[in-house]
Amino acid sequence: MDDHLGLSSQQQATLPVGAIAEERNVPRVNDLVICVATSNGTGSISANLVLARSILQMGVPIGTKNLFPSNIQGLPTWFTIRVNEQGWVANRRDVDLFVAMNRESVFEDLAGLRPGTLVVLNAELADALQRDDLIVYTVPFTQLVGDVCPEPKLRRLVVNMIYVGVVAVVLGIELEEVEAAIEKQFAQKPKAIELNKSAARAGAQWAREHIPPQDFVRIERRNLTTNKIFVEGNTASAAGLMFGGIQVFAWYPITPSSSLAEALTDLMATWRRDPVTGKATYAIIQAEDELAAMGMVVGAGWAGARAATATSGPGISLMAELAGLSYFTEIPAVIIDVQRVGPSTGLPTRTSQGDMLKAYHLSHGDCKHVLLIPANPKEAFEFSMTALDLAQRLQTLVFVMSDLDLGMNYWLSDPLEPPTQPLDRGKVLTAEELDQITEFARYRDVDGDAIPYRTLPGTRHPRAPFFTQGAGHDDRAKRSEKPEDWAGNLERLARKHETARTLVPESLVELATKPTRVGVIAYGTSDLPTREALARLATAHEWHADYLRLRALPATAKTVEFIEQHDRVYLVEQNRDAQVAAILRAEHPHIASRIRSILHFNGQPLDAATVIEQLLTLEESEEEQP
Amino acid sequence: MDDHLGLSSQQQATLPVGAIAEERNVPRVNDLVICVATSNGTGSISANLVLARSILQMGVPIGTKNLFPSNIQGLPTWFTIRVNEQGWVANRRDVDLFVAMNRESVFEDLAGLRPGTLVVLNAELADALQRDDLIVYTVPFTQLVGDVCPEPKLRRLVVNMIYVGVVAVVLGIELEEVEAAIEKQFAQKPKAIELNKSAARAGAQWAREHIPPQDFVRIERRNLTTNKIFVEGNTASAAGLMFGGIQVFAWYPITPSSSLAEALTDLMATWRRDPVTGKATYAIIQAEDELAAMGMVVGAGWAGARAATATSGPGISLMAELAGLSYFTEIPAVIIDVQRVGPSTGLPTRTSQGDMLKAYHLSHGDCKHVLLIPANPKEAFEFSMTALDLAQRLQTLVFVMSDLDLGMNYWLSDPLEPPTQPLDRGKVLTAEELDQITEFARYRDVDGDAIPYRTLPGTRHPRAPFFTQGAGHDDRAKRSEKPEDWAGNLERLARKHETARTLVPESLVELATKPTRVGVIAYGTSDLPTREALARLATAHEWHADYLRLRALPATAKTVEFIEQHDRVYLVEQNRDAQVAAILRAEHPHIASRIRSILHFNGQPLDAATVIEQLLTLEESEEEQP
Amino acid sequence: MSTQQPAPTRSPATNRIGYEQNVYKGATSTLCAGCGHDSITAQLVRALWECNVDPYGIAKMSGIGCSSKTTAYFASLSHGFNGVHGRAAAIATGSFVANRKLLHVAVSGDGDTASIGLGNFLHMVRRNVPIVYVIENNGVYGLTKGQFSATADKGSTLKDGLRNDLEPVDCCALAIEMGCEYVARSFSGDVKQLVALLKGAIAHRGTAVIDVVSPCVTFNNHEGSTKSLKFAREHEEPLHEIGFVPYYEEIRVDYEPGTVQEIILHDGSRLVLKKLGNDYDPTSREAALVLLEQARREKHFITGLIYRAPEPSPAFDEQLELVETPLAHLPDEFLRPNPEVVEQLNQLWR
Amino acid sequence: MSTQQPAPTRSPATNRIGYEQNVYKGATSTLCAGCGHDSITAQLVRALWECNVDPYGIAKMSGIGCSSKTTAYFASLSHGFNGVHGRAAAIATGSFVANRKLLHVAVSGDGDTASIGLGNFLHMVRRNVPIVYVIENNGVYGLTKGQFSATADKGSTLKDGLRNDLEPVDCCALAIEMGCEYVARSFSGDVKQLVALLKGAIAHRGTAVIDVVSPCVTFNNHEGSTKSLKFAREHEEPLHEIGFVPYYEEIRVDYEPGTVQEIILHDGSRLVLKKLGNDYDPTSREAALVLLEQARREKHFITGLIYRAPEPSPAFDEQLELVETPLAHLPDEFLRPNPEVVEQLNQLWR
Ligand SMILES: Cc1ncc(C[n+]2csc(CCOP(=O)(O)OP(=O)(O)O)c2C)c(N)n1
Ligand SMILES: Cc1ncc(C[n+]2csc(CCOP(=O)(O)OP(=O)(O)O)c2C)c(N)n1
Ligand code: SF4
Ligand code: SF4
Ligand SMILES: [Mg+2]
Ligand SMILES: [Mg+2]
Repeated sequence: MDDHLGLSSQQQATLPVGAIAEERNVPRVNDLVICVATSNGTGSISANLVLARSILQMGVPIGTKNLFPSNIQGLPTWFTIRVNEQGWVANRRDVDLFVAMNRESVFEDLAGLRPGTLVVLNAELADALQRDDLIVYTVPFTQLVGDVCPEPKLRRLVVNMIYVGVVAVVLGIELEEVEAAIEKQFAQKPKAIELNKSAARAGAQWAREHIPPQDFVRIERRNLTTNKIFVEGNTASAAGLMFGGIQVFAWYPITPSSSLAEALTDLMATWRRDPVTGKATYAIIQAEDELAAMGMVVGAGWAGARAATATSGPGISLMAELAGLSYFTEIPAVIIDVQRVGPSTGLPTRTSQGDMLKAYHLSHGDCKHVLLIPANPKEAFEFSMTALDLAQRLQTLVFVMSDLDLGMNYWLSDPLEPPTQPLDRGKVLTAEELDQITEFARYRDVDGDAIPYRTLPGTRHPRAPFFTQGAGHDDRAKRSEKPEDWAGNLERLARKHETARTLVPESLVELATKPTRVGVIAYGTSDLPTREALARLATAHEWHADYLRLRALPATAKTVEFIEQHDRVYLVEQNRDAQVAAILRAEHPHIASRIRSILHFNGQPLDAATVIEQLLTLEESEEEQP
Repeated sequence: MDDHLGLSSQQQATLPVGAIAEERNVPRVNDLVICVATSNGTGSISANLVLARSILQMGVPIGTKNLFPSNIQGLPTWFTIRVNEQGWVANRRDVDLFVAMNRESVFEDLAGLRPGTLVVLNAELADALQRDDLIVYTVPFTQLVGDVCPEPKLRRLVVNMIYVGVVAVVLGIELEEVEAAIEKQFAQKPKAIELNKSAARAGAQWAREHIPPQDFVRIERRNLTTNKIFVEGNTASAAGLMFGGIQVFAWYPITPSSSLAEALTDLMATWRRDPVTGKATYAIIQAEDELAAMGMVVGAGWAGARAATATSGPGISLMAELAGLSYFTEIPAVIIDVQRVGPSTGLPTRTSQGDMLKAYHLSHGDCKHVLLIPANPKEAFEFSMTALDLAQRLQTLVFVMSDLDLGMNYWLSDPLEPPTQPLDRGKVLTAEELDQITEFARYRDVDGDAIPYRTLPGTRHPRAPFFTQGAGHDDRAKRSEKPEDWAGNLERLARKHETARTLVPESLVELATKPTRVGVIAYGTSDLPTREALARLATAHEWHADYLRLRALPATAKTVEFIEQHDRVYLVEQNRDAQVAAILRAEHPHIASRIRSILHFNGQPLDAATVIEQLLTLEESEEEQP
Repeated sequence: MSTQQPAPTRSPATNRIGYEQNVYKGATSTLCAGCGHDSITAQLVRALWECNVDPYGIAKMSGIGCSSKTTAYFASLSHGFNGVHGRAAAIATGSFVANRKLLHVAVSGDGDTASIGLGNFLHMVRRNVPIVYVIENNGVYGLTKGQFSATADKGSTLKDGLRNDLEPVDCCALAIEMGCEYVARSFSGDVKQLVALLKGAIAHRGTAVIDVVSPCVTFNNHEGSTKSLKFAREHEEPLHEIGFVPYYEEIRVDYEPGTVQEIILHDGSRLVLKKLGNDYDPTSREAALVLLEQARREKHFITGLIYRAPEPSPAFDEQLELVETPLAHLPDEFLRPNPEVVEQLNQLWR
Repeated sequence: MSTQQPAPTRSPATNRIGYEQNVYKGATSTLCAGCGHDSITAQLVRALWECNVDPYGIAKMSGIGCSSKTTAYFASLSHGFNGVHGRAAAIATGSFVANRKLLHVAVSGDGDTASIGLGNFLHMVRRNVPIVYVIENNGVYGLTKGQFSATADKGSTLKDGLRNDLEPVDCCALAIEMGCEYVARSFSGDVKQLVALLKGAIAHRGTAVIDVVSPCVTFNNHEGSTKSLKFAREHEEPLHEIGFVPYYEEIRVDYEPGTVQEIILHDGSRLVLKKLGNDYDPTSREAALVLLEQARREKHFITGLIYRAPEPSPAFDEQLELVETPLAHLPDEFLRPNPEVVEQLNQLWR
């Protein structure tokens, strides 16, 4: 187990994981994992993306995980590409082809590999090879790069494209696709294209000359990625905000959410400036801290703008007080929480679903917020858009609970679809509408859905103004310390949360092929590995379960029914404290004891093997004590 | 129902509440509620305390509730004294004797009274009397105060002591006790004593001359308060911190916790200065905000001091990030949360138990903290002391969950007892001890209790230093992003929380006089009204339940067993979201469905009637669908 | 103070946009009788009225404190936002960018601004967000019953004997250091000066900070407090006599040359400063910093316009290059790119 | 820079308390090769060594950032605390009052100090907490990959074209306004000056703020950045040549009268400032503020000792009247009143 790579789970695998072809002379096709170890800050990302894209262009699904340190330059980093023609491209612990380019990690890297792994080894690291059960191709990178790249300064960057060429030959990736991918990758820097192409070619050439064909794993052309997009979740979220009509975005830099803000900045500059005047129809503000960022969002929401921020764990902690203000004064606001590993600073460059419970109840006192939980870039796009609408509709804080895995990795995804509905502006009364009614009570439940009406500052009508305060108020927004005003308002807010339950994205259910009394629930980025696990359990273990993907909190009636209808339900979470289970158990005690937890919290993206192991262990103990 | 007094619950009472004597010619003895309505900032508190103390001195138990607005001067305020010789002195909704001194509220005040209520009415407010079913004594206060107080400026203050005299005569309070109480109250201002005494005497005199004896309610001398103390919970907490050896206290003003800090400042100046040099053995720092206050606490804890802060809802929200730092870096820290009504600014001068869930999980990521929950001043004292010890023992953040009702009201309490154990310094290794061992690993579980050893900065030993960081680390405190280090550490922290479960104050159980399958749980200031409700249910409704008072979280084994042993358990909470039920259900799903909630969240202290009403309603529906 | 300012037009019953002064009032104050904050509210009412501000077009922002409550006590036709402690600056910034056409008036306490909100306050200043930011400075935490604030006098004591060992924070000096281009200090009891300064602030485009000593009669009005009514009254040293001339009025009084300095504001209105002995030039940052430093050292309570930038820099909305229409009023077609853009993005990401 | 300072004693292998310089080093840096922060670390190592600081007796405090990581890279015999972003000042304050005998050294970034931590930083300064507070100022958020910090140059641009429209925050000026009594500015590459200023800060009792321009070679080293290595090197304008003379050493070189100013520090050590052309007096607050204002206006990168109070005020532990023994070391009998006190309290509350 190559633990130091971060490729293992907290529990050791006890089951065979990769379906390793037993017959070695029939290569396994389109089912493998490539891992490239380099040093942070050496620009290997471009090469790795070229490698990834060239496979994609051959029509074969891939998933990528970039495992980088919280450091700017010099520490080890690993880029993993999982190729799987069934579409199971979530994290997988073991590697089929390893590219070793980094001295700092190479000893541990090599020691951790499974026997029989193919290794592309930088000749300069040859001294690190201390075992003979690997299939090693020692490549003289330094010499090769010297040949293609006369400029010594550029060699550190260009050398990476050489291993792309080598890997292409070893695995059967077509060189034309590599070249096309290079063109795409360097579209903004045309000068770099030729140099990189020749580097790739040099690697390929060397490989063809020195590496005998292997019969373990191969990539072959398919037709499975047509129309798909390959994009980071954060970029998709940013696009969602843009199409959601965002007007004010305030943020403070923090990994892994900064790239969302940066993508938004780029997108908006292109698409959201007034074509006539060139002026901005939005404000993006880098605030001085998260308190200010959230303050700006709340202020903007109050004044009538669609406003959002993006942050990660430490940020939501700092936003807690203002989150409660948004909840209680009923001001629309959106927080995109790109979750990283906490508590505290935690692992800023590792993924987690550890903020679920925190976000749901963020702030002191009785607060419950609405959480949307995207599982892929398409949903990151949609839910970021929906969040802005829902915040207006419900007049409250809505979270989008993304995570580092989704946000900062490139995912193969269905293409985005343009919104079909106009922007939801919620219950806002204009001066004209105020004329029609005899009374405007800011916090009154007029429609029975517990959502009150509001007016925007600047509305020229004597009935429009009201006073917004985080302190107790009556339904006309007047300060009140009366017990019945307080309790009544808080009860209405609870009812509003019930309205939210009916408006959030519905859960998705996939029934097992055979009737079963067992259910499995996952959310967010646990979806793909969990479905892979279920598929594998069905095939290899004849074990079947119905599957529900939770896409929001509060949980919809459908979700609760799903649990009611199964004897036991395994809820997969990437946190230690079974945070969503805690929420479900608290709100639906009658099904509390049906929920069992599958937990994964070591910072790695979840993998199917972890789900399978824990599930089988739990099922075994279930059988023992019926 | 006098809702506007804030004396009602969110639900209207459906049961007879006060045991109103049916026979009007036998006065009810030592079982009544006095309520005084004045205007904020008029100094009526002294008079009210004199009234309260004079009853106490007659040996009769009382409880007081000061209902004041979030305002400095001029808004209505109500002071309630409940007299009950059984010791049931929690909040009760209805009033037997009402003193009306405040024009602003008098119309609503009078309108809300139960027929037959005795009313001491300021003659200047006589126009407000619009009903004839009250027993009204109209007192010419202005004239009376003119007679006793030549100085016009002082009259506004002194007038209050006149109603004390009137009430004393009406209820049978001995005037000597009133005078003794005045002496105690003005011990620091001897000049005021005589003036106030003559005011009280003037009131009494007038009452004797003008008010016929009434046969509704009476106070008679008993012997039930010997040795008891009469003190605010915040003062007792402060004393607890002092005896807990606090060294650094950092705070930021916020109602209702400021008076804790202020009491501590006074106590420490007297008792914790070095008798030889007069220098301080402690630092009390009024910080610039709650972030800084908590930062100082964590810094001080790191450097080896016993450190604490006191705050309320908005403060814990702001402290969230640093709370997670304390948890994860395992630095002792104590937060006393004097809970007020939230979310947001809420009702700063009203009570609540609305931060329970928030405090338990405070911060992003997977965090669980230890919560101690005092129910009376004696426990406020003890738990504040214990919290400092436990924080050292467990090397973590410990909360004391007080509330406004406990913190800012005067409570009759058993006297404080001096600590019997020396200060617990926890697992700190000195230079000498480091000499004895071969390795020091800051975050290693050496003893199997998941609590590691630490060294203090400045320890002169080469093995002593370690690097504290909120980021992932291995058990030697070295930065690590390895999955197994992260997961291993987090698992140990979870085990440490299990150790905490065995160290926190144990729950207290009172079995019903008859066997029953029903249990009731309360915590904190819900204790007294819940016990009163149970006593009343037993007597009046032949309904019996076992009672458990939860004194800490995580819940001890005894608590879990209690729930296991009952078919259903009513958990009484002063919040909307059943926050402690949520915690218990999440951690102990097998008993989740046995817990039913009795919730009260209108800012008023809980009263027995609310518990009884909700309990009976729930029990009824229980019988309907067995 | 005698006046040499443009002959005051007799207060008409209505202002130029047809409203009576009453229209600019708000709910009845619940502050202590005599609280300085109430005087400031009164001056704000007058300034808004006299400046012909659209009574529907004000965004009243505040934090938490006695001072912050006052946003309920003026301009009842406008929306007010009494947010959370210390974040008025941030919330107002967000509100301003959402609707730049609203006149943003923030009222805040010294605790709010100089303690918990200091960082956010200074960063709002740095961004030059067009906000009239009034600090009601009483040297004390009023609403929480009298603890020292960060502007408390060094050496002052609380009832229980606690002494403050720290120098007061000077919000004017800090604002200038952060690039504020309109900085004034005044006193709640100096009605005329305060109104003029408020009007100047309303006409200024960019952050305007007015630090107003506002006695807390309940907790900080004792002998020796430099924030007491008595002290402020007796020790105020105005830098100049100050008058405000709206853009639509001519100055009707002649001055001796050299005795008067005119500050031209964004909309063409002017502040007319009549010199009083000293020769202070409020358009020099250096002079302003030196003035404040000297006042601190010599414990002088100087009031007046401390600094106004000779050439104002772009305000925050200009920096952001916002469209003319307030963002909050933009229709869908400005807020959502065409559906084809979705396809373009898909293409880009293939 | 040439030197006129007291003839340097040949660096001995060990300092006066017997330690080699190596003892003051820490873990290997993981910062980018060439990062300014690493040079500052090296100078800190030297200053601590040359000042004979007890290598066990340092409390190393920081926030979060590349800069804040450096507390791991020096003084490995002492405890370090890499806390949370922006709160180094508050955490250090708490640690200091717990153990006033430890030398508190805080290292912080410009993001840490001038953005998220600004309020807490300024209040630490106001309290005069004895801390050597080093700001490693690169005008950028290093660790989060290059966003503007609040000290970024006005007009500078990011890779994606985003422009910074805001004036940089001047932490030195703000510190002076908050009453800081030791304020210096330096450059990571000016080894000699930086070491002297650090040694002065170590000998100063009270908050010492040193704002050190520290180029981020990865994100803010481009042409035109005033925080680039090249710019700083070419444009540094030292106010004076500066030397540090420990209390136990005599000055061994004579100066022409009037060419040198001596600053006597808390422990009797001295900073010897040799004038360079201009006649700057770093003991005048007014002069310091004017200097910084001029430097800002004229875009000069001046370095040196900007301000040292002629008569230092009581440090925070003196204000708190703390006992001599560090609080953290007090035995039980000092921390817990006698059991009889419990009875006295009961009596009081009966
Ligand atoms: C986060 C938070 N902390 C503390 C408080 C309590 N609090 C309310 S007002 C106030 C200070 C008020 O002082 P100041 O801003 O000077 O206003 P003043 O009342 O003096 O006008 C404080 C500390 C709060 N509301 N929120
Ligand atoms: C509360 C919080 N917000 C944001 C971050 C992310 N973050 C880490 S370091 C940093 C800024 C670093 O900049 P600076 O302080 O200038 O240090 P440098 O890296 O430039 O030395 C930020 C924003 C965080 N760790 N915590
Ligand atoms: S307490 Fe002070 S600041 Fe508050 S209202 Fe009263 S006088 Fe004004
Ligand atoms: S990113 Fe910049 S500040 Fe951070 S280590 Fe690299 S050069 Fe230094
Ligand atoms: Mg104040
Ligand atoms: Mg920086």
